[in-house]
Amino acid sequence: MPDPQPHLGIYDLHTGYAKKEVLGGVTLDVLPGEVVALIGHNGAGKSTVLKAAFGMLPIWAGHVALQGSRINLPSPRIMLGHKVAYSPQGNRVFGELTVLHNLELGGLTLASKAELREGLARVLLLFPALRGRTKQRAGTLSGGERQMLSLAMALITSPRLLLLDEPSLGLAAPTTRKALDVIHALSSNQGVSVLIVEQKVREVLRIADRVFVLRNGRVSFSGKASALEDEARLRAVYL
Amino acid sequence: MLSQLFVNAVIAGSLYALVAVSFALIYRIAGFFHFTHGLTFAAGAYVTFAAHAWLRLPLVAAGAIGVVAAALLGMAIRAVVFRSLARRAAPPLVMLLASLGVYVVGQNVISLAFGDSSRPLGESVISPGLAVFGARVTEAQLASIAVVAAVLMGFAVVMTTIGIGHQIQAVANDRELSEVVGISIAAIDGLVFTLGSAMAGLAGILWAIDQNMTPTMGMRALLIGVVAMIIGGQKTVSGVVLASMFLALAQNYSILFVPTAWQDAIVFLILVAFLLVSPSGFFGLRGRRRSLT
Amino acid sequence: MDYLLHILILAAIYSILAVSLDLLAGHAGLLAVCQAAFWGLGAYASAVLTVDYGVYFPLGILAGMCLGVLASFLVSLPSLRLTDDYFVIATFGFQIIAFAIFNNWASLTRGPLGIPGIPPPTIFGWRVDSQWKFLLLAVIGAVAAYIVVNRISSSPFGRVLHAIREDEIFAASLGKNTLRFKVTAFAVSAALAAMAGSLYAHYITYIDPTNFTLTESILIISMVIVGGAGSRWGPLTGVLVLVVMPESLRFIGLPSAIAANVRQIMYGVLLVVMMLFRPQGLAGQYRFGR
Amino acid sequence: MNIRCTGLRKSFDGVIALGNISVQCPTGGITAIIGPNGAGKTTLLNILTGFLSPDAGRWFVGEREITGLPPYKVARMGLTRTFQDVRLISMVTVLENVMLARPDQTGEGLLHAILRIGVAGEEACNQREASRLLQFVGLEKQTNERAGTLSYGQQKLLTLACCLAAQPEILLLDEPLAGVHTDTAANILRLLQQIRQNGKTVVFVEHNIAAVREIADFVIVIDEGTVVAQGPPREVLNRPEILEAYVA
Repeated sequence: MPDPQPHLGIYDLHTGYAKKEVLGGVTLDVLPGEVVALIGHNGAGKSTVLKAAFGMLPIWAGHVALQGSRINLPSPRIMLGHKVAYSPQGNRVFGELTVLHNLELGGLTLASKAELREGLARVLLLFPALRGRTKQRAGTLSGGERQMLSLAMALITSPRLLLLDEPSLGLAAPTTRKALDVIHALSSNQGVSVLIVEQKVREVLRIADRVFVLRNGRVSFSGKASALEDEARLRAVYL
Repeated sequence: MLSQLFVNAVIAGSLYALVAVSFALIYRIAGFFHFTHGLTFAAGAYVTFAAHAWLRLPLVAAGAIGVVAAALLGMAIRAVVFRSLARRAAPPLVMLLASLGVYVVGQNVISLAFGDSSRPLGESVISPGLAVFGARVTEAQLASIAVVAAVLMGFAVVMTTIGIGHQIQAVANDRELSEVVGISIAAIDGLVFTLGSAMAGLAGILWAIDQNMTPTMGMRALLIGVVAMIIGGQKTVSGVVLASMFLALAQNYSILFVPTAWQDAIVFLILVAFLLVSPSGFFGLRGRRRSLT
Repeated sequence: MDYLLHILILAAIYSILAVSLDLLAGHAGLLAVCQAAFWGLGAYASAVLTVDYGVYFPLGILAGMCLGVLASFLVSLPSLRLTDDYFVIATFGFQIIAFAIFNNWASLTRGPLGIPGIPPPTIFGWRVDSQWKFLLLAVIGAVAAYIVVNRISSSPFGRVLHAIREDEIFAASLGKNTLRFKVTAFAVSAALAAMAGSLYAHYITYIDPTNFTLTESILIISMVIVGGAGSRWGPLTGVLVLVVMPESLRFIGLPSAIAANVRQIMYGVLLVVMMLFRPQGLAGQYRFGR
Repeated sequence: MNIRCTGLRKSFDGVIALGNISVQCPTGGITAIIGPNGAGKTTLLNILTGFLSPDAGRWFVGEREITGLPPYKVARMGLTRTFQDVRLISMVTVLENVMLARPDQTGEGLLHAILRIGVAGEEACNQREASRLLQFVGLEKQTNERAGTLSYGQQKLLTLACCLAAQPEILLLDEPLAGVHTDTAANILRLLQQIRQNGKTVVFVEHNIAAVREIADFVIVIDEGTVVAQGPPREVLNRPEILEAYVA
């Protein structure tokens, strides 16, 4: 059967900040229902790929496509309209607002109140720890809870494609594993496509189908996650 | 005597609070000190005067027109001047200077149209007023405090309960994350300028009713409001209101020691004292980018 | 004819103010809106010393400049810890405090009544009692100020100021005591403004607080910005555009009551237009905050 | 002269950036500080150069303690630095940027600036020295261009020249190779080795492990705010826990 249409396609992406080119021609894709890991050392440009794909950053060259159709000027609102959600690095939440209000803002682009209520119920089911804390100011949450809230804010719009930027930042190993399991379950049970950027490589490889390694703004390796199982291969590509 | 000073302080403090809260609302979203707030303050009063004196409208109706006019003025200045500056990625200081220019133009247009002399707003009906703890308070002053209290309470409720209030707080809290969840930053920016200018216009009207008005009244009220915002911390309405009351009390009670003409200088002496005490970054060093990377 | 001389003398005095403020705003990037406070300080120092104590004119100017330097420390040390908008508001504050002092310290400054009868200056026997002589004195003052500021800005001292203007953290990382440079620049700017104050007092022979208000400070900073901050001819261009041209409004018969408002509307509009289309000013390159 | 610190501790509202760091960089060598993202490397650099005050700890240049000194005094003690994002004065020429860095210029005194006594001679000498440094880093052709017009790699070379012009004993470089094309990176590595030849101590934070392996004499690995390993690159880089720190 023909090569399946990628849910997300990034072709020869060039972008950066002011004069500093961070991405020098990145091409990668996420097939429907697949979990793709994007790894690489700090400063390689991993976060920049997600930001550019979600329209937070002007693209210098190359383009982004969803289900094969090219998105000319990606912007958060356009991407949200295409059922894409993005959770930025550092488990960002609105610290001054309550957990509930954070979630409502996450679901801002939902069409109706009913959808919002349904979404709220769904994510609170997914993250029971948040249920008791909805009235609490998000700034007072622990690192792990903040990460859950940040993920819940992205999931409330029941996206078909999820862009996640280092959900494990600052989390202890067990919490990281739990978060990655939730993401994996989403993909396998509901066919949500996921492009996840991570520093904790061994953890993310556990749930990833395919992996792209970024080094100095270019893809230095792409292939099955299992290909990077053994240490020597990982070290050669990574360090 | 002391209770009279206290009452005067509460009246003045409530107006400072209204100016400070509305200024902080716009400052936290727009990110620069916009002096046009002083212009919308004065414009509210003078439009009300025009509607009341020339069009013979009752004071309350004229006041409503004044508030709407101030809101429209704020919105128009933002659309014409600040939006185009933002599109040219103008830094905050350039925006500040432009707002200063707009203020100077506006204030002089008002003085050309209405003259520089101080004039009352509304019939200066001499009413004995009521005795409250031994101090004289007129009905107008009581109404003014009530209106300001209602507006500030309403503002606090809107900010904490209604969706739009959350979006405003969200943009003030984390601009990038607001963009990620799909909040339209430009719409919030426009709304905040309109709402803030309306509140400033209302403050100008109430100020004019209580203490007459001159074309330059906006700058004085604005500077006191900015000091109240700096001392009160921009984040909470209550913090700014408390700081405004403190400044008003300090001003009024200073009359016991120093002639009244020192009132404005006292506000800034307090600011200087506060700035000397409050910790600032590593010796306030300015780098091209605020955060040190 | 003497009206033309009046405009030229005013232009020379305002040039001293604009050039001295440009050392701070243009070269060090410090947007200080309190130059009229130092201007007033110099004027009052000279007036009080010569009228009440009969002090010899050159001593009056020197005393005024020293007072200006002292006052600048009072202003700069607390406010230089602040960044951008907060620094601007702090300088607004000092301008208002200075005006309150001029207006209320009746025993020294005779408050709102101001100080009349300031004698024309005599320097080493040369009585400057005609407009022509005063124009010469004012121009000498302006040229001196221009030379001092340009010597500083084109020297290694100026190089450090330009570094502080764009990236103070970078300057500090190279071992420059940035606070010392900023405080010194403040002192020089204040001293020159005080000198302009002395000249102005002896020329106008009657000063009162309304000459040195916040509006004057806003006018002076507008001259520097509109003219082109941080450039050789910027401040002087600003003086030409914002002093000489509006003063000539009187020639076209605009009643003086309206002329003052129209003049301010002019520079208000110019400030806005400049920020929109040419933030570096008519003759400058430096853009604030870049 | 070497740089060392003892018991450095720093946390930002609860999150530990540095937990009791005590390291020493050998005199006259090239020391690389590596570790995964957010491990506190830049925080350490900002503390050592006086831009950030730690919660606890003391640090020394040679025998002299520089704990708590403001940045300009630290630089005067012979410890100069570059930044992760390039910092320079884009409005003035490349030459001016380097001439700015020279310490104790008489022309920086107010009276000398106005009266210009003995300033011209020193400026000429400063210019010669600056031109020599520009030649050393290979920017002599860009001498009179505005620094803002340079490419990113050239700007990195310029900041290195400015660092040297401040006549340091120790250079602290924050990711000198980040965002730079391979040919400029090789050029920078060659320059760092030459700087070491001239007897200066070089300490740099870097992610490019291959470059670290190539020129570093000593490596310090920081992960989660603590030193997990230090020693010569051959020993340290092959230890499993290093890969683990990066990858786990």
